[in-house]
Amino acid sequence: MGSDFVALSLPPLLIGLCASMACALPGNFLILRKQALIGDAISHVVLPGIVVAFLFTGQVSTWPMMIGAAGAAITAVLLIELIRRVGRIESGAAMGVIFTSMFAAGVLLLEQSDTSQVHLDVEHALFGNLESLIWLDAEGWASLFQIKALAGLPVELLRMATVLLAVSAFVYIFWRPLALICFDEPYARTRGIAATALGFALVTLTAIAAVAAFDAVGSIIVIAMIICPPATARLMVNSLRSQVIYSQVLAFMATVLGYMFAGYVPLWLGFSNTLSAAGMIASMSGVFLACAALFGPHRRRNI
Amino acid sequence: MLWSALSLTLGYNATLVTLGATLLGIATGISGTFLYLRKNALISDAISHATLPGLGAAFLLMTGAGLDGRNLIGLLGGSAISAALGLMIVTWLTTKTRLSQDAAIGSVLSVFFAFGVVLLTVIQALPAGRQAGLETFLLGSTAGMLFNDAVLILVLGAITTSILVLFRRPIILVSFDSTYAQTLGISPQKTDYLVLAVALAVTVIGMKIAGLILIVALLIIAPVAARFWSEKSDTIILISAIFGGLSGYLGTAISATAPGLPTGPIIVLCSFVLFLVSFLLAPRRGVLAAARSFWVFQRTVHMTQGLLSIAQNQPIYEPKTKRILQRRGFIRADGVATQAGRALAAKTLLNERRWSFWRNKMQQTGDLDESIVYSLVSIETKLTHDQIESIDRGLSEEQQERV
Amino acid sequence: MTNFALIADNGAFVEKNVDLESAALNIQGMTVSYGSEPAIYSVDFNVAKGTLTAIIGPNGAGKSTLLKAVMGIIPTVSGQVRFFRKPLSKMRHRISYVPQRASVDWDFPATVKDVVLMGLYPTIGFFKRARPVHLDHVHSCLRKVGMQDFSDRQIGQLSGGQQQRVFLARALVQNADVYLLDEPLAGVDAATETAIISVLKDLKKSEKTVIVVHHDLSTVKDYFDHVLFINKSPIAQGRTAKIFTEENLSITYGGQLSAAKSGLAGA
Amino acid sequence: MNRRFFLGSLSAASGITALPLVGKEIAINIVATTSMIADTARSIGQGSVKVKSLMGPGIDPHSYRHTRNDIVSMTKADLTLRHGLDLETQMEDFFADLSRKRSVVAVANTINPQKLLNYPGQTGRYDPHVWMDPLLWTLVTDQIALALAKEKPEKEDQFQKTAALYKSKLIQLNEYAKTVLDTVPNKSRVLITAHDAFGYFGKTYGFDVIGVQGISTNSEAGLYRIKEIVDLLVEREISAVFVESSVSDRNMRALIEGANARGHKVSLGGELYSDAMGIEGTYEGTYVGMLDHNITTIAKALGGNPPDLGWQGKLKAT
Repeated sequence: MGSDFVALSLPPLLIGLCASMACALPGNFLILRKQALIGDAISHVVLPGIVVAFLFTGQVSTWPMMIGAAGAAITAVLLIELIRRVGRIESGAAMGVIFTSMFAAGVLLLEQSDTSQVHLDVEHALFGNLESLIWLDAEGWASLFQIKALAGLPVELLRMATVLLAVSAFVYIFWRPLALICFDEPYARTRGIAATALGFALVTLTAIAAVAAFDAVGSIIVIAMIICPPATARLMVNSLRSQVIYSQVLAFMATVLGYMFAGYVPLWLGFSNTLSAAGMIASMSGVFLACAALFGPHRRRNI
Repeated sequence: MLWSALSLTLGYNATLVTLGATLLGIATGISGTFLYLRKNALISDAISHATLPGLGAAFLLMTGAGLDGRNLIGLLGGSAISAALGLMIVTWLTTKTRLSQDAAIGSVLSVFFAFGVVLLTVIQALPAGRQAGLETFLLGSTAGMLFNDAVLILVLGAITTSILVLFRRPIILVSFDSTYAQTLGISPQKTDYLVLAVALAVTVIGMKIAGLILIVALLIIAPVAARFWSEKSDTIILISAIFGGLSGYLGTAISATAPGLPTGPIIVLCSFVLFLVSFLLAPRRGVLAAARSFWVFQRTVHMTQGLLSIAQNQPIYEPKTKRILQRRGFIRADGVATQAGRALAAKTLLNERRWSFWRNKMQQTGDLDESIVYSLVSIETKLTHDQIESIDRGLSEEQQERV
Repeated sequence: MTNFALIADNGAFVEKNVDLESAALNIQGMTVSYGSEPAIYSVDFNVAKGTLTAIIGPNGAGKSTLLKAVMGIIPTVSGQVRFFRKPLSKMRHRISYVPQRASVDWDFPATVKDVVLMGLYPTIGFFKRARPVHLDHVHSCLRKVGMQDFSDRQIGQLSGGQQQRVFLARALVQNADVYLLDEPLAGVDAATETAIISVLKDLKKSEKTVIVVHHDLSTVKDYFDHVLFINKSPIAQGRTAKIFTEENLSITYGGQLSAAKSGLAGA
Repeated sequence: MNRRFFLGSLSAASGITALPLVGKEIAINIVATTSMIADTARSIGQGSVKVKSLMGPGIDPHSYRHTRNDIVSMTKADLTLRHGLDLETQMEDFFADLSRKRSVVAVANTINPQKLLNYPGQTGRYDPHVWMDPLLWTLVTDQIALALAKEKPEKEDQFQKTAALYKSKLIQLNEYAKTVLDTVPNKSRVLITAHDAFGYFGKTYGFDVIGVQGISTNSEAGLYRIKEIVDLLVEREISAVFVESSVSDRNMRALIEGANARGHKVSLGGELYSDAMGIEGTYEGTYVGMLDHNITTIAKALGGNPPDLGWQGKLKAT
């Protein structure tokens, strides 16, 4: 069992953990700023980015697709912020207008450049699959210490670890101003904080983290992890600091439990087919949210 | 070609799809506006994602019971039930917990979709049944609209529009201020469920006919665009219906003129163009109009202020005022007023004095209109010639008293 | 900039000997508009150091707009703002602003201490944690407003008056020289009103400048030594004793005078 | 749903069992990505192979989601047979990694590009649906036989023999197809389907092939395309259009309504298998059966007169 676990389950688990926690962290601020749906918006917006990347590079490999998707995501975030502020439109509607139009533009581009013959849809070109991130060079726990074996680790692990680090650094550095612009943005301006720029940086960083996570583990985990762990934590605690810590713990638990329920429990129950890990992880975070919504100590609105 | 498409003479499919898309645009434009006014525009996205588990469960149940897993009514029913369940949870989360609306929508959307995917991987392992392409099985394509689809849209559109128009008042009241509505005896829960039920019907059926992204787009873009043109909710609903119908009509026509133009996405892009036009050009709320009127107002304010300062040889503080006056040749580079500047300054000062004299008189008679900023308006345009003469006489009398 | 003399013409009295330039707050020709509707037009306003000034006027007179424009929260059409002759960008640490209570979601996950600490934002840098000296300072400011026992309470569980005191404590923590408060006494209990006013009076005694948007005319005379009458444009400004007259009130409030009258009777 | 049914059907489905001992000989443990490859591998390997197909019959590669036991079975298999030609784009990185440590053979990648259909405007990218042409599939059969021989050299000649037998069956099927499809009048040799998967069928048997939509799941047909095909239906008096098991039939019904409106009767010629085979255990659930079904259905619908139950009389009576 040992070598199997290390080779086939350890890497997906670690990558899943990095992705979930990297998405849950900014989620805490996004749900307070009513921008929780940014993950869903970005998952639709990446199509034109991919088609453009394909037209330029002609191949369906990882880096071009990720750069194209990141480009599209940042453009979308810019446009959403622009029409929200200048047109005084509610942020949900602003997201709706932009992501549906960009997706439509993507399909049009797909048809016009008749790349619709190629398997160039989002599901295949960009979205990764958690279970297929394995580490064949591993013989057992010992390989964790052999440099040669470590070279065989899936590259997504390094990428997601860096993303997690970057997001944690951003949140740690800008902790106070972020809390301030979420609580009282006009007051933050009087204290000299560039509130608009900081808000934009938060959303852009989340967009880039989301695209990297799309490539590693697919969109389902990203969209759920940006919202459910922070929302669950919000119903359980009353201080922003503990909310962030709780959201990380919840993301961790949802990933581990979800992965076990998808990959191992069906086999223990005698079935021969396992289930989608991404789907189960996100569903698990939904179960946590449901429990918190029913029994969470701070679920009610105070005033 | 475009003309024949527009005049519905381009053959059966084009005509049918044009009519169907236009009707769908109108119906979604109207129901979308109510969603927009209630600030949950993205509810339709949540509904569309929440259908997946229902789809999977229905397929499993029907195959388990030995029926054909792909029977349309069963799948549609399953999707509708799970979407309705999702909606109830969103409403419950929003009212019973401290979560904001978009967090509730986001969590239901993501968790339901995820559970749907888990069910799909269960189905995938079943040997029996024809589960290939189940996920996209329910998603229609606009160009492939059938006759009974168009009829269904007509019926659905008629029902939803009449319900919403009938209950327009209470719904708008609740979305504006639900506590006040309660005092009038309107129950916010009932109106909420009514609007959400309509959104559910439009999304689930619309998804089957026209595809997922088109329905979400039609429900969001037209109302947002319409909002730029009016402040009255009734007019917004009307304009949104027109925008929806127009984008459906134009989109289909364009899509019929050349190859490689998918109908759904073209309709979405047409409504986006309508949004762009409204966003930029709408008279008051439009960005360009607002910017222009702000800029004109700013220029007048700086001009008047600057000239009054010149007239009373006060220093001009703001660099912007100096720039504006200089550009118009009223002051020289070193800030000294030119001949023209002095003349206009005197005129502005006189205008100011006359207005302040007139304001005091209006004050006593009590019909002073507070909203107008008098000093920005030249008095000749507002009062008659002899009224101005009487003011001047009054001013000169005051002058004698003070001297 | 409109000339002071002009304002004098329509009967309002203006302090002549205030040094325009070195005032704690000097506003020249400020105009703000929402769309093309002017909210305030050509406001000149001058506040001497060490005074306690009220800004009064009917609903929609632009009182709160003026404060927000001075603090740079909303864009202006025209106008120049100087604190002791320097622009706001150079004086941020010496200016303290208390927004309206309703402008914030009080269900936010934060304790009273967290909110008051926000006032120390620039001094406690990005990385550093709040050191004991900061926490003592926070605690002393909370004691000034009588909220020392609520330090770890979640802000949503406070009454309106208590929330207003927390906002005031957040302002005090900055040790600023000029304080601008937007309707601090609106809808608060009597005990909070007296507590807040005594704090403001202490500030005045220690040569700080306090400017308050106020709505209750009955308390203007007892609480404030200077007043600005405004209704889109300034009507009158100066020492309360001199200009808090029937005439200025009628010019400012016009039709709404009856409501104001009842307020005056109480003075 | 009752648990008994659920448990029963799931465990019966293919799964990793104990060491694949068949008779006394240790069988080669093979995982095939598509059911077509699995079916051919079983026919060649017969007793000495244990084949697990990732995508069971009735599942198409577009919407398949890999779960953990697929990955486990591939890492444990002696040989993984995959299709190639970009059919499994979402698994490219995984197969690249797997092939470093295990033997992975892309059976269709080695076909001579001249024989393959190029995409309009794309160089080096080919239509992957080679299984639509039995002759091309004989090349794939050779690849599979070679791969099996590499795993079990001592069985090489036996594999050659079974492969030759299988190939002769394919050639006879091809003959049957030619004779049956020739009965279709020249004018209506037009195959209209939901998505563009029958290129090779058209190339081999001289049919014009028109797919309403592209292969990518995000692709969507435009009205111009629908009108174009309806005009074609009327001009060439084509009597039937075909639905596919893995794609929604909405576009096809719209074509039928469009043609009927112009007074030309068109019917649904029946359901063809494009990316997925029939239900497991049925004749249509095998590669030969799937093609036989397609050939017979097309011939019958477009005016030919094929034997009702197809080449070997094993087709399910429609």
